[in-house]
Amino acid sequence: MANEQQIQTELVQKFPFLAEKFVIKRERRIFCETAYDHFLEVFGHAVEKMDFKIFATVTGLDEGENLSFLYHLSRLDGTLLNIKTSVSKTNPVLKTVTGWFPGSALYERELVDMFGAKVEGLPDGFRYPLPDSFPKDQHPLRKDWKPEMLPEGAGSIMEEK
Amino acid sequence: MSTDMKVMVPIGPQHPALKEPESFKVMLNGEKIFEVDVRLGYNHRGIEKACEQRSYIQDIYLIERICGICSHSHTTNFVQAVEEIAGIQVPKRGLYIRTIVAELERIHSHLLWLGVAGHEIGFDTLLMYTWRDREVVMDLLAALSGNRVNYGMNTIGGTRRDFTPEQLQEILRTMDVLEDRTKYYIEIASVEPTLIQRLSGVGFLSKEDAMRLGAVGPTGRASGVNYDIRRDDPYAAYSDVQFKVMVNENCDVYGRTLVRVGELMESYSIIRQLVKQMPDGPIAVKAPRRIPVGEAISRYEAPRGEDLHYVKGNGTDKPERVKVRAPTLANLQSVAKSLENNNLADVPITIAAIDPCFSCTDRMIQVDDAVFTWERLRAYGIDWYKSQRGIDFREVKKLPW
Amino acid sequence: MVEALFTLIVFPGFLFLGAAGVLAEFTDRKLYARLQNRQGPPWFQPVADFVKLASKEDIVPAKANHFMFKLVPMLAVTAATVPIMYIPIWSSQALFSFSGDMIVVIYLLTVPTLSFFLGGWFSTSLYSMIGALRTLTQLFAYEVPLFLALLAPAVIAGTWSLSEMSLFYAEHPLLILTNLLGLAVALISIQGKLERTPFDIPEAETEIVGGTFTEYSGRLLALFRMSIDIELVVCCSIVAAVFLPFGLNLGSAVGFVLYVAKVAFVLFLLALMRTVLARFRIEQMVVFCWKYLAPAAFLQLLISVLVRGWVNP
Amino acid sequence: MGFIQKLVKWSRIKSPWIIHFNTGACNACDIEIVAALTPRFDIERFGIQLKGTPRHADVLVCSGPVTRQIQDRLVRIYEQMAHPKFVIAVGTCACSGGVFNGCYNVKGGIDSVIPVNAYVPGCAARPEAIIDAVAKLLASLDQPEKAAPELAETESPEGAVHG
Repeated sequence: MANEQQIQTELVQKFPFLAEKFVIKRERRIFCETAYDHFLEVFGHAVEKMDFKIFATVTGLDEGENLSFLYHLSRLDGTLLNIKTSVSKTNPVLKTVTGWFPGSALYERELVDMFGAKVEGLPDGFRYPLPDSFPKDQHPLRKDWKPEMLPEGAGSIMEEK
Repeated sequence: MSTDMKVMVPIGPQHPALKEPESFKVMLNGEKIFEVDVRLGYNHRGIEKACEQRSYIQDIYLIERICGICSHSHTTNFVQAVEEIAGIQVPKRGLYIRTIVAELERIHSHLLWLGVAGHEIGFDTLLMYTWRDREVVMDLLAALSGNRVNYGMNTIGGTRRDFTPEQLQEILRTMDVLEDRTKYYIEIASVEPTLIQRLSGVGFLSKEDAMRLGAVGPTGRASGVNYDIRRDDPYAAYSDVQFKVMVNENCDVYGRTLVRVGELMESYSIIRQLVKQMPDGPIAVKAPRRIPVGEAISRYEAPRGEDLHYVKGNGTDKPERVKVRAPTLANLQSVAKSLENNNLADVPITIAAIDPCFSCTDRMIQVDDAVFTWERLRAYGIDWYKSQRGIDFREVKKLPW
Repeated sequence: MVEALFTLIVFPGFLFLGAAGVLAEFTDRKLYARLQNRQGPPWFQPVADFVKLASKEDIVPAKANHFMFKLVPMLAVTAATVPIMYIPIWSSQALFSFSGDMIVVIYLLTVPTLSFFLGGWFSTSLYSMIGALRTLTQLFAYEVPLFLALLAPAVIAGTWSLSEMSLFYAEHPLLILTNLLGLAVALISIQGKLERTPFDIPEAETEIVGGTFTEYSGRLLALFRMSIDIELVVCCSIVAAVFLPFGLNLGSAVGFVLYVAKVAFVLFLLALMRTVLARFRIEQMVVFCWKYLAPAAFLQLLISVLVRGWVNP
Repeated sequence: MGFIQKLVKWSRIKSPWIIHFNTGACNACDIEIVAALTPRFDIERFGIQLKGTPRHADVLVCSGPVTRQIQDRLVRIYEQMAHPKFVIAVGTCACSGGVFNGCYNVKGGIDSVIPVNAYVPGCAARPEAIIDAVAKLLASLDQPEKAAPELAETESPEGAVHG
């Protein structure tokens, strides 16, 4: 548990507001939460300074009135740092992390399709994972969405020319 | 092939070894590929939403069907996350059985890949040989778990079947048979000059690119990324066994082949150690139907790379959220990079080198458009190497060793 | 009249060739499977395939030219059966022979290939169009070497008629050995004419789905497959008659048995070629034919001219 | 005419040509179908050949639940096949949508789109089961009264004219 403690002291010392929500669940599993405006600083610090070089993925969660996102960062020695941040459902705007990890474009596009998040700075590309003819305003992984809300023929055309 | 054409190779929702329902569009820009982007979603079935409407036990059944080849990976991952939330301590013997089946699945997946790679470069004899040997491990899995593919070994709190002493001996005997078959393939992979020439230098991916693009598993380890969940974030019974993590610095398809064949040998030794140290005792613990509030992330070294499951419980018997990130989704970003400034002849083997399992990830790669079917692309690659480099495996009917 | 009808319809004609074609296809597929340590189809498989296809509904695409779409398979089958009349089977004397009948036989064997092209062209589907064009490009590649290879033995024999040629070789058996290079070239070109694996680019199933036969189904497809089988038998008999003309004057019974043995031998060589080699690409096939096959045929012609000068000046 | 009828029926039993189509499966069944082609099972001994084009094929072998995107393509392929044509649903997903029933993007089993003659159960149907299904389907041709559900004479594709 030593190196997890060391990560905690360094992060909390740099970002005091992380202190109250900082949890070390078990070895190699660290959870912390931050408001969205500080999120990019924490994320950038962890990636550049604290050697969290591997970006596993980002998980979207529908928590009632706001959407929260869990960014999973890992180090080569296996420690997994999960930074949670949330954005209001009314205007769910996020900034992309493709600057550090070009590979995260797909994960963020999944957030756009599944939760209706708007990610600024995301390079344009195809819809993932829903087909083009899937109605753009419906987001399947939102709690209020029901499969019956999908009109009969929707989603049958994969690539609208 | 007119010169100024662009290459578009959508692979469609099926394993490269199988016939694709879609045709492909390839326009050659001379020989070199300059830019790749990824189009996803052909095989999307909406599993994550379905998980939220089913109980944990039913979810195990559903998650096992995400992909036919790495089914045990997904269930073990999911069950580990749920056990972590509920704070269940799985008995040692249950962990050992889980790990043995995991390694057996890695063996049959890597043998399948070796055959597919041989098929992609026209070496069909290798396909026939490896798939014939794969039947040995499939029979063993059928004997142990009752089914060749979706084994259904896992439940929350342990495993559902035990291994009898005779079955353990049977496992050891099969490992010996498979080991000397794999030595035979290692000899081919490292000695055969044409194979080396056909695979090395192809699909180059530097270490930094591998890290930045999130390459995992053999694809990452072949580019020098020394990262293996079994050793770095040990789960199940991996902390009780010693094994080498196969890493090499070739950064190309040949490196990935060596890593996978090396991993086959490691799997045999892991299984032998596990069978030798197999403890007695119960294989499972009674698990509550309702999982308390909480969240957990569990990671697993699937045959294709790091597979990550995030589960969030809300106190009822249905999960609040289940997120599955399959290894091929991570590797596909790196394929886009490793295809660049490669020539068209190497596209099939480079894409097959990450061992894409499309049902996990329903992927497609688009490289800018014309029409070229996958088989014609494969045939083109084989003939190109025959004419340009004088390597042709199709003449090989019996392996000379 | 009845005797002519009998020869045309029954003995060396339609029925015999049909049966021989079926048997040839079976041995070919069985050999192919056994070489891949598979068990392969039962003996009656080609018959079952033919009858099943004949009893299926055959769809004619709306946009296709209906008359030509249905006529072309008939054209292929007739063109494939007629040459057998001129080939000496069990004795050095074929049924009909006139000086120059070898040219007619080779021309008649080109007609099925042309009918494949027409079939593909008239079924207006993208895949069959590509297949049809490939059939033609392939035709230009293997036709010249095949013709030259068949020409060489004729030069030595000094005659254009197959029957006289086999008569000549019956008297000078040693001269057969001079045509071995021609035999090799002819075998490879015939593999191209029959569109079998190294050269089955027009019908490359995985690449362009069905090639020329994509749109064909039912009776028309059955006719096409029958024409391919018959063409297989006829080509093997030509190679046997031209390049292996020994034992032709030992009476008709022994001659027939020898004929069957020779055809089986040629068939084995073709099946072996089909198993070992993989499919070329179309431009690679044309390059191969003009870079290696045609020069070999010219060399063989040169040898024949020298031998002729030496044998009977 | 009895002999011709018997001969035709015999030929249909002895030479079923198949075409394989994956309608969104987890490709465990597809790998088992490919395994059926390899030397250990070898379906060519029953005269079964894998064909590329629907025109040539008699039996359409489908695996996987029908997803929304693939639904119209499956119908198009089925219509292009010449009569008499049969459909085999391989694997539980193809038979009834299986474990993916209820997923929003999945329509259900193959029979929700086209008529199916033989169902091969099993999650990853074993190669032996697939071969057995083809054999049973053909045997069912023999007893007319117990024959596969007589296909409603679906009018053939609009443009086509019967030969």
